[in-house]
Amino acid sequence: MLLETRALTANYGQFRALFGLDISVAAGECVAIIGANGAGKSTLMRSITGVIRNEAAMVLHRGEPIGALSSAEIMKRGIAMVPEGRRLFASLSVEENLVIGGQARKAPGPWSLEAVYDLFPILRERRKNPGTALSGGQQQMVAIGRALMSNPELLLCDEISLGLAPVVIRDIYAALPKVRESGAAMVLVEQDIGKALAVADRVYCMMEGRVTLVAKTADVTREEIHSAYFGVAA
Amino acid sequence: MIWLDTLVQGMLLGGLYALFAAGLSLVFGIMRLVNLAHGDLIVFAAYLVLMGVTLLGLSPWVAALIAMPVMFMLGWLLQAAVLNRVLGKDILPPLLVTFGLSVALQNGLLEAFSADSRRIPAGALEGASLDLGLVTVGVMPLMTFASAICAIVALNGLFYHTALGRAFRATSDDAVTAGLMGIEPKRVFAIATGIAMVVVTLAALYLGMRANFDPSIGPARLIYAFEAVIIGGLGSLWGTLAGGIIIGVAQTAGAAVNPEWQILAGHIAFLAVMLLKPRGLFPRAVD
Amino acid sequence: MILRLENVSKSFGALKVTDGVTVSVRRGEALGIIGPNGAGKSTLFNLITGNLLANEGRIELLGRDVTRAPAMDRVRMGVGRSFQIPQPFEGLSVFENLLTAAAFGRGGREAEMVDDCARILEETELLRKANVLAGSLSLLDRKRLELARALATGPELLLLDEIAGGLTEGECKALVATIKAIHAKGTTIIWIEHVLHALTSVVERLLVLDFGRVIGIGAPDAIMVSQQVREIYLGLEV
Amino acid sequence: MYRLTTRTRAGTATEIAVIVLVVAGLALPAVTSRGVIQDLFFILTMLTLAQIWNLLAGYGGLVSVGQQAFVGIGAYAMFAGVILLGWNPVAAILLGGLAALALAVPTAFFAFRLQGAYFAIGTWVIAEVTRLLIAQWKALGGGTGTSLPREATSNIMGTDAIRTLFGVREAAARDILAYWLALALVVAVTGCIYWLLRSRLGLALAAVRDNVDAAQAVGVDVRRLKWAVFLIAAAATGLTGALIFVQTARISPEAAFAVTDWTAYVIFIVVIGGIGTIEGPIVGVLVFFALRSALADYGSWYLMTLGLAAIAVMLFAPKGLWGLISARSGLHLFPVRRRLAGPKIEGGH
Repeated sequence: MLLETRALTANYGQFRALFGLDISVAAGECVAIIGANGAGKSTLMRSITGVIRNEAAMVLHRGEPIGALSSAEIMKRGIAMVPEGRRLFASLSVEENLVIGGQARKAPGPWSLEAVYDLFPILRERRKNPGTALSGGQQQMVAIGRALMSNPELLLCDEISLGLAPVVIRDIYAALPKVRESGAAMVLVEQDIGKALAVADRVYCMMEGRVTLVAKTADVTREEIHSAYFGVAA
Repeated sequence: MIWLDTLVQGMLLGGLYALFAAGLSLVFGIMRLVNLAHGDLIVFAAYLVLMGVTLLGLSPWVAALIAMPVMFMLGWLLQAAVLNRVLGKDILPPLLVTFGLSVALQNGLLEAFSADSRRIPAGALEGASLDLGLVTVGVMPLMTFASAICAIVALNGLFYHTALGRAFRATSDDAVTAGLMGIEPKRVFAIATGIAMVVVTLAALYLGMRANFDPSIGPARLIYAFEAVIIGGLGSLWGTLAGGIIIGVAQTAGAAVNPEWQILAGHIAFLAVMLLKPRGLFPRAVD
Repeated sequence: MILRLENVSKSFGALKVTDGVTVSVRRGEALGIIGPNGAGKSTLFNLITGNLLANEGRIELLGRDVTRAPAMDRVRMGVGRSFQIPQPFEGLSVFENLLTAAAFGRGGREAEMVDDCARILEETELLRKANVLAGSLSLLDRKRLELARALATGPELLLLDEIAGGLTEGECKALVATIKAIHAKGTTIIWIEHVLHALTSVVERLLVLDFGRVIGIGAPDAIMVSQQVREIYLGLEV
Repeated sequence: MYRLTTRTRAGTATEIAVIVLVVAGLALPAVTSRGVIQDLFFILTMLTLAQIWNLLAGYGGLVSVGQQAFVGIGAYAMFAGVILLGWNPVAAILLGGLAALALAVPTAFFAFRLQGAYFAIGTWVIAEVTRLLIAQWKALGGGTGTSLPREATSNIMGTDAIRTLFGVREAAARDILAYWLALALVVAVTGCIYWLLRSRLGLALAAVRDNVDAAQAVGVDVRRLKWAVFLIAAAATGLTGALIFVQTARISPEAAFAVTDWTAYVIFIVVIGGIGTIEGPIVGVLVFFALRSALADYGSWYLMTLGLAAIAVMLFAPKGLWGLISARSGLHLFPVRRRLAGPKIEGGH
């Protein structure tokens, strides 16, 4: 298994946000994690990437415990993240934002500055702009490109459609199949269920810090999702 | 033409203050660390250079060159072993730790070197001057100013055109996201403090060659440096130079009116800028 | 009308997070607000409480224009709020948290507030833990404390921000019962919540917010089956 | 049915102990040497400054490094009262408090515009400006300073009575008087802070310290609170400064506005002892004095040790020595916690 969590718990002080999560992602697989605000999806992402540190054995990368490592160490193992809210570096230009994504991990692979510009041509035109001067959709493209620059084995995308207009979301999702073709496994954390299910192989639904549904996207029904998502029958 | 002379001398003095402040500006800009020991570290470096000159018989320039890597290591260690552990949202722990370091350094130097005034011998450069027609300027102040410009150009080059500089800026913007890019913020901070100590050594060289120094003068130098950094705005090195020049010109102008008003005029200029622009002249857009 | 928002807008730079919101709330009513993450729900609360000031529009509280009034004044006029992420005064005990809210929210002397605080603690099932440090409370108790502290300010209008999120089903039920009891005594409630089954069991009207705009308001049953809500939440084309 | 109480056994014991200590302290000059009285004067005034800074930073979140401004202005105002107005030095101490209060208004107006580190540096610069302006005041000795005139020091109210009471010389009598005043001041300042923390203001301070947003949401006026704390602290610091220089009877801008003496050491005392508690500064000042006594023969080593001790405490025991003690023992000598007593409460009877 490329990535696994085993009985993963997370707390903010006394506040318990995750209650023993078991989630797995195989190499090359695309997994969607859906759930309402406050379900614990972002906390899960932060735990996997070392922003929140856990017990070592709670997160495994290719069977090795990584739960206690720092973000930087985890990233160097080939796990890249597109963080919620994009979080571009305001003092860096678009191009610098992209370059810094691949600066610490030099791994062979399909992604380079040129490849990212080919994926999102608009960024080539705006490459000298400060990252934060772009529109929300373009910023999201930079955030995705920045994560790809390290040629990750696993790409985590936290709420990439959040706060974007539907037409922009469509453009961004249109790029995801190309990312999958390059061989990276993906985890999509989403509130926009329809978009996520269209891309993913499997789906986890979370509610209030727990997994309420695990299924292959091909098999799952709308009613199952509705009840797992809201906690009430449709 | 007296006012022109005042202006030029003030700007040159500002160069010295900018040199004092450049390292502070770097550290403050990257990790918001208020280093109250910065002035004492300059004095410490001045003694280090002086020891190279008196004990090893080196020229001040060579002595400073040798002191630089030593100071880099000390800065790196200080950050890695002590300051990284107290950085956080609360400004009190780093403030207190650097205050403690300041007092310890001052008194340690006092024990080691006594309270006597010392000076780094600069040979023929001392008192040499250059006639530029309208004004006459000292060679030493001119070299100080040039060194300040060089230091700022070099730091800016590092900051804006290298991978390390990119990491500095990214960490300063958002340390958590920088971690997601494979950057260890604590390592970056240690390197930044190391580099700041190299600049401190350069500042110490001029401090020691231009005037007498003793273990107690650090805090006064620190306050000018802080004023320059704050006037300039967080994270702007050219702003720091501008801040240094404003303080320098204000001091020289104040002294021209009444010699006793020199220092006062500099502080008043700082207060005036803060009243008008509480975030400095060239603040960053995002903070 | 206890609260009236007229064409209220708020922008952060180019981003409009509240876009021409107009809504009135009757005294004694319970109104629920739903919408996806980033829809501007908490911003709307901050505009009502005065933690943020509106760029456009007008906010009336008890018939008085408070559009530009500071947060403190609105608390004293009777707006109590809970925070989405519980923000207790961690260094104070549960009782002291309430005492602070009572003493400053109503502007009275501490000694006069003791019985009131004790009553609120009893209602919110916190009485047993009155002298426990707030920092050591469990999530459920933190949520209860959010509610209790808001009540201690003596609100006529109570704003609840995702107070049921993160609780187990049993805990959630207990909290809902408490909120129902408070509502039954005549306190006006506006409640933002993602845990819909909790919300719909209390409120009389639901307001749906998306991209800062009101896209629906009405009876919960009607709103829940509406196509818009399904599209927004589930992205399913029905 | 329900009662609010702040009373604890330890608190009552402390109150009794304080009364006993104060009475003993008043009688002490009868049995000790002048050197001990001078040492005690030093300890008490440093403790007063430490309690005040603790109120400012530990409770009010106002990390000022410019408190020497108020020590200095208080001392100079006292000197002005004596030299220019012919006041008795003891009466002129009050002038010191007033002057510090007056200086605090523009200082707060300026410094409250600044945040965090800028606030700290801003207060320091204002202290420097005050020092440089005072150094221009030629009637009070300008940059070199001046001494209290002999006729003023020999005439301080009460010294004659003390001379006859204890049979000491005039200079010793002056030290005893200063010591008594310091004792009164430290009790008054600590008592006021204790009372403040047990009043509504104490709740507001704790609330703001824990969470500013939530404090505003329950109606606390954060701005007014900060002003109140800053002004109270300034006035008390001014009184202390004036008293310190009544005892030394000699003043200069460097001594009166010394950042190390009146701010750095004071901060060390508070932090080593434990910030945010009344007990902390008391423990801190004892450590400070013990270090000073133990290393007195080794010149500046004691200051170096003090600086390093402050660093060590911040790294390994950020809540200070008293923090360690009270975490182990649960002891609070100055309880400020309001407990609800009544039925159904855990531990409430």
